Amino acid sequence: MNGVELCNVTKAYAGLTVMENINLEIADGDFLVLLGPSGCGKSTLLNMIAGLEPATGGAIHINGRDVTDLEPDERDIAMVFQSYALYPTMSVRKNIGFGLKMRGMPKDEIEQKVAEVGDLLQIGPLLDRKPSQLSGGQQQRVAIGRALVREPSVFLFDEPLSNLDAKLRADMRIELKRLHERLGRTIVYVTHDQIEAMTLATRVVVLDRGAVQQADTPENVYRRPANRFVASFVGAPTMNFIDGKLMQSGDDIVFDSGAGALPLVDVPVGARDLIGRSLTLGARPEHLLFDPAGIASRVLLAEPTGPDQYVRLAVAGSELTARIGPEQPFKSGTDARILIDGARMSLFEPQNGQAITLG
Amino acid sequence: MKKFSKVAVLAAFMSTGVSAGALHAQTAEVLHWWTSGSEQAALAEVRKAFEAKGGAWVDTPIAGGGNARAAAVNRMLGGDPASVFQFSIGQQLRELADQGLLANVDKIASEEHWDEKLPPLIVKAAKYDGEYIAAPINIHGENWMFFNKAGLEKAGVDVPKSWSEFMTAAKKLEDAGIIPIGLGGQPWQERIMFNSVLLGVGGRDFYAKLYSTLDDDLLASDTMGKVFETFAALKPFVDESSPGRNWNEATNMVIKGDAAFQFMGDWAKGEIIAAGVEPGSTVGCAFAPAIDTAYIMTVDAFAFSAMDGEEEATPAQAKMAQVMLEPDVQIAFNKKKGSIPARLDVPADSFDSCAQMAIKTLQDPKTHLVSTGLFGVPSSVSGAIDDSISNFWNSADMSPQEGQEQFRQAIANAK
Amino acid sequence: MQYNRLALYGLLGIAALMVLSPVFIMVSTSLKSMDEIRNGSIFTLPADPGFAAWGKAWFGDCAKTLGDKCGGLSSSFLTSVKIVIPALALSVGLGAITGYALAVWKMKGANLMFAALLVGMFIPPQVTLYPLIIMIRELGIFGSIGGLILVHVIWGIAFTTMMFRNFFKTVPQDLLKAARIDGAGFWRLFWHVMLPLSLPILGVAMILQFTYIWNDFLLGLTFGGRSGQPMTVALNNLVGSQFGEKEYNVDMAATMLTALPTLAVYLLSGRLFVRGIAAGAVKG
Amino acid sequence: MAEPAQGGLKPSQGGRRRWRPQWTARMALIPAMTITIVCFYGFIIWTFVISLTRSRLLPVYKFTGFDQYFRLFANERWWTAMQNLAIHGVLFIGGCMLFGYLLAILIDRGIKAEGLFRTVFMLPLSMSFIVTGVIWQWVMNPGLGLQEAVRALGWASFEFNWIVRPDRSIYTLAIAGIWQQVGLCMALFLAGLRNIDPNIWKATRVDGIPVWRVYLHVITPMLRTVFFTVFILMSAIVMKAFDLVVALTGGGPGFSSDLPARFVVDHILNRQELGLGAAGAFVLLCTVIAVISPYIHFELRKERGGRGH
Repeated sequence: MNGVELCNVTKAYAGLTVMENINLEIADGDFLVLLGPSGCGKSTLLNMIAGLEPATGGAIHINGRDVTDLEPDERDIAMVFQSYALYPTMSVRKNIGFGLKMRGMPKDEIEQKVAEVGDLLQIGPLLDRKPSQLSGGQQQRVAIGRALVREPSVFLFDEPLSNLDAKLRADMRIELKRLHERLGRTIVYVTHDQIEAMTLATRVVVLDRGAVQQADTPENVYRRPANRFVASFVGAPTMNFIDGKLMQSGDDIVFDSGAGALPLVDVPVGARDLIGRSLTLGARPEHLLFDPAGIASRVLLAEPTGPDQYVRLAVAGSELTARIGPEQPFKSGTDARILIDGARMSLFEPQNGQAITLG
Repeated sequence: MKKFSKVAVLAAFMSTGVSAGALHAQTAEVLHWWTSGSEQAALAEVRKAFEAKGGAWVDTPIAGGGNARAAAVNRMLGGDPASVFQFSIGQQLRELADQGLLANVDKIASEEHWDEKLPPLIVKAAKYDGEYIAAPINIHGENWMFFNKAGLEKAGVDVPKSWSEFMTAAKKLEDAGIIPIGLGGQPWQERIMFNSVLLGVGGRDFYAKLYSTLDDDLLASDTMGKVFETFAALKPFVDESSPGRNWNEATNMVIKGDAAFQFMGDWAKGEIIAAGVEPGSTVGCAFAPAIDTAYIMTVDAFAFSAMDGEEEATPAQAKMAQVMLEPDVQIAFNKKKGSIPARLDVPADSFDSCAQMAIKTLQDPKTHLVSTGLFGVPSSVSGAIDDSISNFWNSADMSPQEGQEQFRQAIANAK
Repeated sequence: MQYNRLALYGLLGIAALMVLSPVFIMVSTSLKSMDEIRNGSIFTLPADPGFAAWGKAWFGDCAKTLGDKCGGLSSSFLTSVKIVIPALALSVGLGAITGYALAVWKMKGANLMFAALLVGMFIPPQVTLYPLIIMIRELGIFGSIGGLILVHVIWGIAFTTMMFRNFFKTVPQDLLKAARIDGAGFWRLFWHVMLPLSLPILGVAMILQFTYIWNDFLLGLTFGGRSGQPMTVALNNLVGSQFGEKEYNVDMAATMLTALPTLAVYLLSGRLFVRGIAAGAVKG
Repeated sequence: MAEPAQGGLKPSQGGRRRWRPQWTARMALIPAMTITIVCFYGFIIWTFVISLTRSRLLPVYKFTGFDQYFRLFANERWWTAMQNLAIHGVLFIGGCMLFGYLLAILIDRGIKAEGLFRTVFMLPLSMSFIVTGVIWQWVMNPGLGLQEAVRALGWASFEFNWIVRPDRSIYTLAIAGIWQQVGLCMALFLAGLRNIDPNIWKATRVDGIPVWRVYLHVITPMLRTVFFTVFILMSAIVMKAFDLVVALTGGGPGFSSDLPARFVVDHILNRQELGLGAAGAFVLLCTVIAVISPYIHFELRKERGGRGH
């Protein structure tokens, strides 16, 4: 197949296995984001795809070719780094053309390709500058240009936007998305920023402690997290977790944390099978609803963010965060009543954190 | 150890094969440490004579005896020897001969009757296994005492004939504001002064016996004790700037009258002449005070590398040896060098008064003495002697008895 | 504040004076006549400055010598240049490559090898002269400029390798990765990326190595043979004679002349030197 | 990230395909490795072997066990030399650090004509140790140099005669050595000071900490690596110190300022004591290894700990 395929890839350092049997299929044209916290192994995985670090075991295929034992430059890939990694002693033009020169492309052809990429990324006027004379955003464009010019079948991005300020980051995100749509090439993108993952990816792979936690579309990763780790890592403010039991209360189903019963609305039918079992309930802040029918809670703190406000609540022995529009300001110390949108809640096994799929 | 020399020889052959073939058969490369003006002028006399006989001279000067000797040995070791090289005769040269690295010039020496014409002690030192391995070109004397006549007059003293007279004179000089002894405080200069005291106090027989036997009883004897006492008594007569001073700076102190005496070899005459003074005029020369007359000889000599492993001298080397001892060359060379001829049979009348005195003295074989190293003492011992004398001289709190004991032990340790 | 500044310049001035006064003595002595030196203080200015001693030091004094050479420094200046250029290029080049290989291309035992190599920086070359002579002899290059150059490379490599390795260790890993992906192998990564990056440290290594090699005496004396005697040996022949009369003005002029190339290098490269060190040697 | 910060370019496993750059890297190390093994360690071993023989002028392979070591350790001059090495090491390295750092601080205080001062202080670096020794021999000679000059100015009791005093001569080595090397140390420290984040200065200014305290308690600890580099470079010079002694004091008065390297060379080249010299050389080389192995240990441990960005 085209695209990238990892079969049972294992990585060990000095006998210590840090990654075991990773299996991933990245379809041709996918924008795959490897998402995870620091130390989860996402960069190691990317380096193994790039050939910068050898895999201890398993095989890596790119476009159907086994590249496990190939040097980076033989793998038909290009890579963009967080630190841009521009050659400080070369002009922008030389930076972009370096890979082509190493491949023995004739000078005039290099010149032409560099010019094309320069136009594409709107860095034409900067071509004769040195990297040190460029702003961060410009440097990042050059770094991308250096990858583009080679027209590889797979692009690898290693946290490319982390060093940019917020506004620039948002702009670059859009540009990257456009680039992907225009070129249709496979992209493997490493980040710890879930916004980037959500906005850019066609598929997200969440990694933790050297293992794949979930590989799915961004929507599914957000809506249907495979386990508590994914649920807590994706989404900001983070998901609320409450330990307790589902209980029947009249016609309704409530979630009893032991210190109080949280009312649920629109509970899926399957949930009734779980009544009485110990569970962890996960509810995203936007799924806490302010409703006079809800349980009484106390407002501890309200943080307006502009479009929203985050309201910290003490309820049923827990502290929960709710998200609501800015129209009605909350004041610390006042009371509010809330209930949980049962249709969108997640349920996890308390022992292993695995999500429970409701039938 | 013969194995080593074969390797050396082979290497020598390989590395010099081309150049040796290309060079004239009468070519000699001469490695020496005579780089100062008077030394060069003197050596030029040898060169002139050598070239007049059809030889070709390749000059390799390396200043400093230590440097030049090391370079000569290292080049032999490296297989690229200089065919003629200046060296001190003594134990070090014998070891080179022992390794088969030297050519002998015995043939020319017997033709020219060196045995009869050179002082016997020097004949002995220049031979290894009964064959001449070096050509001694001159004799320097080490027990000279140079003095500033005006300074002595000013203080009202005569040239001292004994060490006790010297002490009295030195005190008077000190009172007159003149530094009694201009000393260059380097180990070899301190040793020269020590040897003068040794000779002066112990006498020539004691001196010869001590250095030729290194006998422990002699080293521990009362005479030796007296030598150290006398030597120690000289300490206050030296100015504080002495340590590290070059000998010629000390000579200049005597020339200028800042200092009264210097115990130094006759090469100091070169410096005196360079300052525009005739040796024996305002700066006088005498032997250091002694109970009997003797001349401590030291010899400049040239040795010959075994070229291509040949222990017989090449024609060029033989020619060089012959030239060096020719009477005319001996005169011309030694007048410029400030030394006296190694051959005792050349006429003395054209030399300066100091040299004439030396030549006359040496007519009596009883006066013949040689410097420390020439008695066949290994250089480890002569080095230890230098160390020990210098350490004693420079340690204000060391008693003569301690100095004597340290001297004895240093020799025992180095033997 | 004003007093502080004054004290600052005062201290610097005193320090500069202390550093410069020996140099002043050399220069002023070289301009004096021998009579003036014999009778005067070394700190006084020359009464009647003249460059006679400099001429004598450079050209030698043909009247006094054996003839084929006049004993001046001029004859060996070119030899020194012939030694120093290849020795400098090789010792710095090899150090750069070794340092680069050790720092960038992680290999098993690279650290051990670096540690082992570092020892060479601390060995006094004079102490191991004999085995070196034997080795150079066995290689068949004793007594040639080639042999001497090799000796300089041997005793220079530990230092240059250390300089370059420590510098290359500070190069960001991403840059190396980028170059690998761009297709640069060992040599092309070195030539196109690392060497241009290392220019400041290259400058420092060159300056220091130049000083060491130019100022070397013993190795040149031992290994240079007849044709490869550097300027320092000629200098020694001028000033180092033990039993001849001394001409201090010529000594000092000769010393200054010998030191001129290195002096010029430092005068011209002061800023570069600090910048080079800032770029590499002190980053950790 | 899971990989150690000290990533580097790792070799790939196996080797089915074309020539790998990693192999070139190994090849590139061959010259340096050969030099290390043959010249550094081979020579050390050779020296040890010779130290077990009775070699005098030339190497001979007649073994006598550890005789030369007994002779060496019975030799007062050797112990003086070793003791001097310690004294000189402490004074020279300490002095270079102290004065180099002070000069760097003075220059870093934003002075005018910085380039001039910097160049002046680095000037002596261009001189060889021989030249340094010759000049300072003049300056420190009591009858010719500084002492005489100051006395001529009217301070009749001024004394600076260390070079002629056996109990002080070793200090003169440090003076001349520091004079020559202080510029390099200054340059190193200056570079270190220039690398310091200017915000540190702003922060301490805001906190109202006196400048000298900032240097003592804030900047100096930050320059640890520079101190370390200076230490290594200067200790290499101390271990190799030879030319300077020869030219400055000739080891004198007596052998009061002798150093081991000179002891060894003197015995090998001038005294027909190759065996004894080799024993001295071997002891010196062992000392060298003993002194620098903590450095190497530190250096490599530091890197294993990572220096991540």
